[in-house]
Amino acid sequence: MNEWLYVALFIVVGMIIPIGAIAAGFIFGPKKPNPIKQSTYECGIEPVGEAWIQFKAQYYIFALVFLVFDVEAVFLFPWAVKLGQLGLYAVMEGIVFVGILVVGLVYTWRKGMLEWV
Amino acid sequence: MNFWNDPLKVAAAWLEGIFTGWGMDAVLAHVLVVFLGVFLLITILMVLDIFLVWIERKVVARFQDRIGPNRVGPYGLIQPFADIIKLIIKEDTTPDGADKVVYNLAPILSMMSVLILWAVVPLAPVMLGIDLNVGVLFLIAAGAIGTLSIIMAGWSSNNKFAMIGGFRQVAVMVAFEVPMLAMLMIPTIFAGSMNMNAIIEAQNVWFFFISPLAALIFLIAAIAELGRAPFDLAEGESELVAGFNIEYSGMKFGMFYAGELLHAFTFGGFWAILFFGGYRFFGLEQVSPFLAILILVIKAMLGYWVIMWVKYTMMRIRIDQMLGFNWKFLTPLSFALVLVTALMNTLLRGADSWLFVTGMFLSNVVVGWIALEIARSVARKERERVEGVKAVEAHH
Amino acid sequence: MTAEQIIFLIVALFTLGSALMVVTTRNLIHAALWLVATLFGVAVIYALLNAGFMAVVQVVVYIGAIAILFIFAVMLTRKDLRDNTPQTNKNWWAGALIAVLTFAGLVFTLQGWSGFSKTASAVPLGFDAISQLGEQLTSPTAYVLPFEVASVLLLAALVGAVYVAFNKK
Amino acid sequence: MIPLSWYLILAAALFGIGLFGVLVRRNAVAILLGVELMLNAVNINLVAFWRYGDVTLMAGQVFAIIVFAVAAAEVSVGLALVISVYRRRNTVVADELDLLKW
Repeated sequence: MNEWLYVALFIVVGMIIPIGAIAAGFIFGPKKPNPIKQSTYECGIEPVGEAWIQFKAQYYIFALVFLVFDVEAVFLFPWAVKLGQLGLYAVMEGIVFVGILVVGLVYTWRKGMLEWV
Repeated sequence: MNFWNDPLKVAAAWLEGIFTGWGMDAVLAHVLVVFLGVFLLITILMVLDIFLVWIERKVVARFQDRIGPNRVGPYGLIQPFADIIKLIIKEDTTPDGADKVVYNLAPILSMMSVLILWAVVPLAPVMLGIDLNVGVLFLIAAGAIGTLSIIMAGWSSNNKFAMIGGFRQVAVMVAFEVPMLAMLMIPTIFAGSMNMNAIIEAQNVWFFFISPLAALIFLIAAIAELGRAPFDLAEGESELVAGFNIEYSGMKFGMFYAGELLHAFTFGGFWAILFFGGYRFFGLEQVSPFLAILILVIKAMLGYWVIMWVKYTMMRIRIDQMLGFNWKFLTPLSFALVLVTALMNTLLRGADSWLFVTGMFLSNVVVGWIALEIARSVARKERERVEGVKAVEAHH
Repeated sequence: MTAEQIIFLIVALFTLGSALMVVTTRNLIHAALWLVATLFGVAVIYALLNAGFMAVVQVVVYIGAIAILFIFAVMLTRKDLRDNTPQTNKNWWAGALIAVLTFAGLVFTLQGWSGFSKTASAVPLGFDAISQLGEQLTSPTAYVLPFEVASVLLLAALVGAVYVAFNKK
Repeated sequence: MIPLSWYLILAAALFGIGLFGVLVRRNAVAILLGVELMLNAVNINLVAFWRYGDVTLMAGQVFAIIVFAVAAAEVSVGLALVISVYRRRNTVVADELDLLKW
């Protein structure tokens, strides 16, 4: 059919083998759970509250900037593939494209959003 | 076409002959043979992975002036197998309140995201793996699954350290994926294709000599992606204990651990493929595919060795410095480099080979030098500002 | 039924099943993970359509970035993550009715179209979609304007999001 | 071979499910998840029309990529709005955001 079938096979086999290894551990390992053993590890101190604590906004900013550059790369990869056969105008288009996005990065930077406070 | 020159096709034809001889459908036989081939490749990788444990421990021992494992078997070679037996017969605990399905899925996805990277690795001129025309982006796509597995592990463990560790790790990984994406564009520009094999074919001169800065930035981004020192914030014992995999034990932890080692070796391999000519070495690869595979493995080992060298000689960087370094220095620099490379590639088109290489090399050096000068002057101003403040404080 | 059709049906069922989980799961992180499964299914659909570039881009952008953004956003607004109030509003049956009617209307409208059940011709040999894409995205007679406008859109999104969410006032 | 209709029906179904999510979920983040499903349904259509029309005309794929950019913009601004609202009103339930009704 097409080459993606082989990728699918890789994904399937790539999951079978770790599953097999973990299953081996499950079969041969002892299973003697007790409440202390099952409690979450906090360096010996009894866990207080739950782990689903609230996070700071900086994580969102980093993911956001990453998302923007990720989508940008999607546009730039076809450009990069074809660049060898295109004229100078294509390079200029790329410079404009990246330049506009760098403005966004600079704005985020100037707003102090790239700091890990 | 004999076995020595094209082992894959010969073996595949032989096996398919056997299967169709049993009255199997031709298409089914083909799929089955490919399945067996993939299974074989991944099994070899897992065995290699076991030896990587030994290699890593031996190398770190040498860096730290120790001997390393030397008791179990000759040179301690059996040690990793003992480790595996230990991991298998360990109790597999699941913490209270963990999200069972997600918790168990995470190590599987983590290992899978590393193993599927080998789908696009061209092992030899006649053993291309899967000849995807999006090979370079496939690298990032597999990395996306790895990132997801870390978030899943961190979230599902119901542990504060795992949660914070996982989220920090993901923040660093996605941050360094930006320069990595940009640096993957540079071999793409030179080769005019995203296909891994086309990139190797285009390297009559290794891309390292054409764009050394790109190779360097790719290595830095790869190390951050791997979460190894100096970017190994999960290992920060005093802050995060072990990061996202703190609650994992037994073979599930083994999957994360083995995945990390194989990932490092794999990125050594991709570094070799993208910048050091992959399986090519002065035409030796044409002699036999076995020789080509040997060349690739040696280059990948050298790349892996560089990654280990960095790991065992650098200190861990604080997370704010890591992210600041990426967003304020590496990202602008890598995009500037992409644009300069695109411009020079167009200007130098049709020029002699030596002119092209020299021009590219010099442009890289200039870009790197300018970036370092800017960083240095900014750092000097910052230092003066901080020290000035201190001087004023002392005065009061 | 050919093997391709069987694969399509399995993938389509997987995609739609995960999509249903996205809109019905109570736990929002689970909903985001089911979204990842759905998007992966869509990526497989692209691969079936011989659009390899779209498939890998789907994984890179959606699973690598958008899903992560969703999970981060859920963690930032986590008070509602595990509350026990119903996750759907009172008029859920009206919503379901509208959704079903939309689906039925779309299928009914499409059924009258002459090209509804046409089959694809083979992709020409040596056709490279990515290189075509690169050429047309930069060609002044084709899509260079959308190409540059996308950049402006992304800039606006970045600036807007940073301004809206984290204006220190 | 798979007829075009299969892809179109899949896309319509995905669109319907997404619409259902947008209409009935109370949590604003979940509503955005529904919007993502709808955008993906559109993308399946675009790529399917590219494949079943003249493959040398890249319009379908180009617009699918533009939809990626639009989806990214929508998600980033949408989630930023949700986070902003959460910080001011301490809720992300869409029903409770009724300030404009007054």
